[in-house]
Amino acid sequence: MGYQPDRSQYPQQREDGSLDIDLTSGKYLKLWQGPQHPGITGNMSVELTVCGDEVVEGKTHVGYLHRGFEKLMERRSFIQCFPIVCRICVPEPDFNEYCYAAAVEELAGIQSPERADWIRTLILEMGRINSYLMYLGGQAGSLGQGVIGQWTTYVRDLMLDRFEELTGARIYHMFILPGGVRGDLPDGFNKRMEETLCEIENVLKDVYETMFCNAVFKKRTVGLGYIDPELIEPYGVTGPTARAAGVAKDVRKDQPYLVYPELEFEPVVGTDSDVYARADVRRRDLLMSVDLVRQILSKMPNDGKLMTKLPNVLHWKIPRGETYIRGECSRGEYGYYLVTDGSGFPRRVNVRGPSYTHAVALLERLIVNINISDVAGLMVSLHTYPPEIER
Amino acid sequence: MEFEWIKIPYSLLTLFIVINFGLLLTALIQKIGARVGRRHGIPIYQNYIDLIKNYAIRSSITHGFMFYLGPVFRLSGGVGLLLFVPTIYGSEMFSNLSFAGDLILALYFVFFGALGMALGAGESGHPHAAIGVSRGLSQMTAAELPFALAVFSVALQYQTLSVTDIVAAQQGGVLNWTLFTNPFAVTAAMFSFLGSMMRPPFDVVLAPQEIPIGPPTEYHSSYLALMQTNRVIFPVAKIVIYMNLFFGGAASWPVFFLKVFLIYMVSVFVGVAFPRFRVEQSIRWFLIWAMPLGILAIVLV
Amino acid sequence: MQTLYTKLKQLFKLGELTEQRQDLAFITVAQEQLRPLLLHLRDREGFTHLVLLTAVDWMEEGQFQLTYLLNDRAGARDIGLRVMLPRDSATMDSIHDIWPTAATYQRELREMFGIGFPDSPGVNDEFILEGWNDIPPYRRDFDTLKYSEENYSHRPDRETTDPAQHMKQQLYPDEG
Amino acid sequence: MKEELKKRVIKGPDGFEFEVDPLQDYYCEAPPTVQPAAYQKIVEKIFNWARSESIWILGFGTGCGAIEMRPLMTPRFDAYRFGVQWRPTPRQANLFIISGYLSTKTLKRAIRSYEQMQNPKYVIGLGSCTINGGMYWDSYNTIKRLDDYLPVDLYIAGCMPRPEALLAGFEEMKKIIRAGKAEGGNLYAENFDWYKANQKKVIHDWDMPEHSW
Repeated sequence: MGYQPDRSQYPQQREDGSLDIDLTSGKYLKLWQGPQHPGITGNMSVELTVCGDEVVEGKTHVGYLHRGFEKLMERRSFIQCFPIVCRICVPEPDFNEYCYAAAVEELAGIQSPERADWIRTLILEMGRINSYLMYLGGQAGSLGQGVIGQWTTYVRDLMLDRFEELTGARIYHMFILPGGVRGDLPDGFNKRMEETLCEIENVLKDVYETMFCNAVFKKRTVGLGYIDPELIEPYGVTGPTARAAGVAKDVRKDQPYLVYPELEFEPVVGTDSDVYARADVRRRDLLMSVDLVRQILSKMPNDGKLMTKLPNVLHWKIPRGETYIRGECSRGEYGYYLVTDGSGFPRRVNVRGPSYTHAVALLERLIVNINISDVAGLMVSLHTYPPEIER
Repeated sequence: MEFEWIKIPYSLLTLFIVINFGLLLTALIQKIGARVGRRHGIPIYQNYIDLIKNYAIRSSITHGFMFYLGPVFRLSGGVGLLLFVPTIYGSEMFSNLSFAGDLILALYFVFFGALGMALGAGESGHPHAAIGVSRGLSQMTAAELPFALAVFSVALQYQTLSVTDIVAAQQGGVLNWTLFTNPFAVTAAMFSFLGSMMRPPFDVVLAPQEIPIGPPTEYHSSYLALMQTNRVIFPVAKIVIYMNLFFGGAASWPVFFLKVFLIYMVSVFVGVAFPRFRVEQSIRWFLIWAMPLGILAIVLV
Repeated sequence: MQTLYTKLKQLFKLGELTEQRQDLAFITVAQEQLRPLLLHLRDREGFTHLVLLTAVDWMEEGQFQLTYLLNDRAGARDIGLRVMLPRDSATMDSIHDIWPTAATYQRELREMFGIGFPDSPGVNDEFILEGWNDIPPYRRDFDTLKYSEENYSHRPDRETTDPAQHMKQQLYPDEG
Repeated sequence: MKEELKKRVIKGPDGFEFEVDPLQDYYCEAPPTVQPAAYQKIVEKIFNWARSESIWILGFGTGCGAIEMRPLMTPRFDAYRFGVQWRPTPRQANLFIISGYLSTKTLKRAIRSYEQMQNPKYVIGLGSCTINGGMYWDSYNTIKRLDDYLPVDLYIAGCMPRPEALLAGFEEMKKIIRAGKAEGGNLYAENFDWYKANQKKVIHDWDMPEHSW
């Protein structure tokens, strides 16, 4: 087994492969981080077995947020599914809407209008900025640097304002529906967007100086949570976590969707594959998203249709078929696997969240041998959102 | 020396002033921290309300005898520290119970509260509390070393163990302060000061994201209120020692308020912008940076 | 995709090919062919990334469909392998030694569909549900509405409307 | 029941053998009791005022509503101004915000967290899904009415409620506390058996102490 972590300093393995840990000996301690724990991303928990200050074994427990979306969608018609898909992932809900809409369009043979594609791309990039801002605050906060979270949440609020004027909602936008998008850009949107982007860049400069140039931050994060580039493929690692390891995995470039072929960008790649490199990749990716939003707003066609005419959605039946739609969200590859059977309801929807592999298999692999103090920092650096693990 | 009974009400008066000052000061410090994060922060009187609220909680549960004593020890550590050093130099009213060897006693009291807390928190049985205690004690030991060295250096310099005498020796102009006569000792002591103020980068003991929130995890209602009271007294009392030893003491209340505030701000300046060290990193930091300075200070004296 | 299919066809016994998109195709594979095929695809054809592993319940046909979706990043193409299992007593070989992350997927499938994966590490541990006492919830014959009505108390004055009826009343109240 | 939760005999380091029952809380055997208010009305009034002006929230994001908690504590909304703060441990918290749907798995943890809070304690149900199930009304894994399981003082409707709604909710909560009507902790103690019966109806594997506080 080449995928096992280095356990040479640790207890012997028993015959059946489990670790020989005798809790009653007093040498080991079981420690639960979460679900009620401020260092946990969202509502999940990690069961740590510690020896002194070192983690011997970690086990991820999820399911605290399970609502059974995939089951609920099987008894909702295609249009009824649309408002609930965004609830699967809270901090970046738009990818659910896009992937679902694109999957339905592909199976039903609908083409969304060009301008709608531009607006979709715009929304996705805006959502990415939000998600990264949230991450930067969380990463600094997990190491005790609370002020970064204050600054980034402040600009994130500005970005939410732009979302609000575009879609009418702060968190759940319900804007990208099968066939197109729900509305057009409001008047003066470009100008206000530009102001917001400038403010974000300003704050990011401050963040760079106080966070990335900070000696203590470097000391805590450099070398922590190293992911061997060879582990990327076996563990299904995607997104910035993979890019920080030097693998230029970016769905936007590899298998471009929407209008990404018309935009100019290069995937951000890091080298060191530790927590610091991941944070830095995300910061640079955020700056790239700011640039992409500018490109989108300047290259977008000025008018055009926003919606394709749909059949009567109350009696909308889609022929039998299956497809998989993916997109590059801020955490990695986000995808929807949709199976239809000719009826008015989806046969099966499966959501592939990047956290699914990151937070369970990869985290359990990385968490061995690190200090208790670093668990929160490591977990945040994988940028996991539990709702997309359990749906 | 004859004991004067009038000193007791006088000391209580000092205590009263310091508690109120501490409550307002900590709120002000929080507000300054919030300002850095572009917020308004808590109202300046918020600490009073929190205190009343915590005393007003109706139920409280215990985890055993030491669990009660933990906060009591902690508070007596803070109060004791304050009472045995002169708060205002040259004032009969506010010299408290200081005596010839009070410097040694003060050093002891700095540690006393933490030890009591460790016993109490250990009794609470919460693993986070136990981890916090072990982190806290190890970090504190490392942080106290340079401080102790600096104190010895100062004691050698002035050839006395009485805080009052040390302050007296620093009178007569800013340049007489230990800060300028023995800068190495002061630097070493200020490093240790950063370590003991429970602010980043040395707040791994509380560390809400790692072991929420360390030793006080299980403390609630009145116990917590006791600890809150201590949390406002102890930093001020500690700063009083620093002020007396290194910054020329204070001859009146306004000077006292100003100096305490400014010394507190040192830890705030560092604290707002830094993440926290891991415990073994912070110990290494103290041993590498602060310890040699302390030894150098002793050698030079 | 067609070329890959013909190439694979010479080596393995394959079922039908469905070309969904230019870069996405689904191939039906027999249960015992899956493992060599996966290894071949991973090591020879560059499909190194296991995107997802999930199941579809074709209750009417008495079958589970397992879908192994693989991605070849350099070639920018995806391939989905469909394995049909009999619905009662469904078990499948574990592939956690090819992709360690597959163990998580198999744990979920075990819990949500009741498909057995002997040898997969920790496959019988609870993953998402806790204290579940009904048939696995993602199976088609599990009725979530009925379960929720039986187990949870609903607020009495909550109204539920059928969307088709409701829209009809809203938009065309005159038509009967 | 899990292996580690069963009664077992343990041999201590000194060779002494003793039996351990992990499901027993050795310090709190009695169920929660009704805690009377202060005898003097005026004292209780002052206390209520202090409680209303110093609300400490338990930092437990149980559902998607937790995403709006961060903006709540940061520059735009800054709930610290109103005496609202976060506490990471249930022992020190007064207010439990159930931020959205509760799956049965989380309900179990929420109950334990709630019982560990000290009287007086308050609960705010956030979002439509705590009121009647909301979007997840037909889900097999989420509860539909929060007030069957925990005494709720206030609901904030919406999916999801904006931070402004939360701030308004805090103001409303303060009014309730000041009026002395926020006695959720006592209500829970009075109807303890009813609440327990409801909780056990949905939590099928009850592998925790009967009450933990």
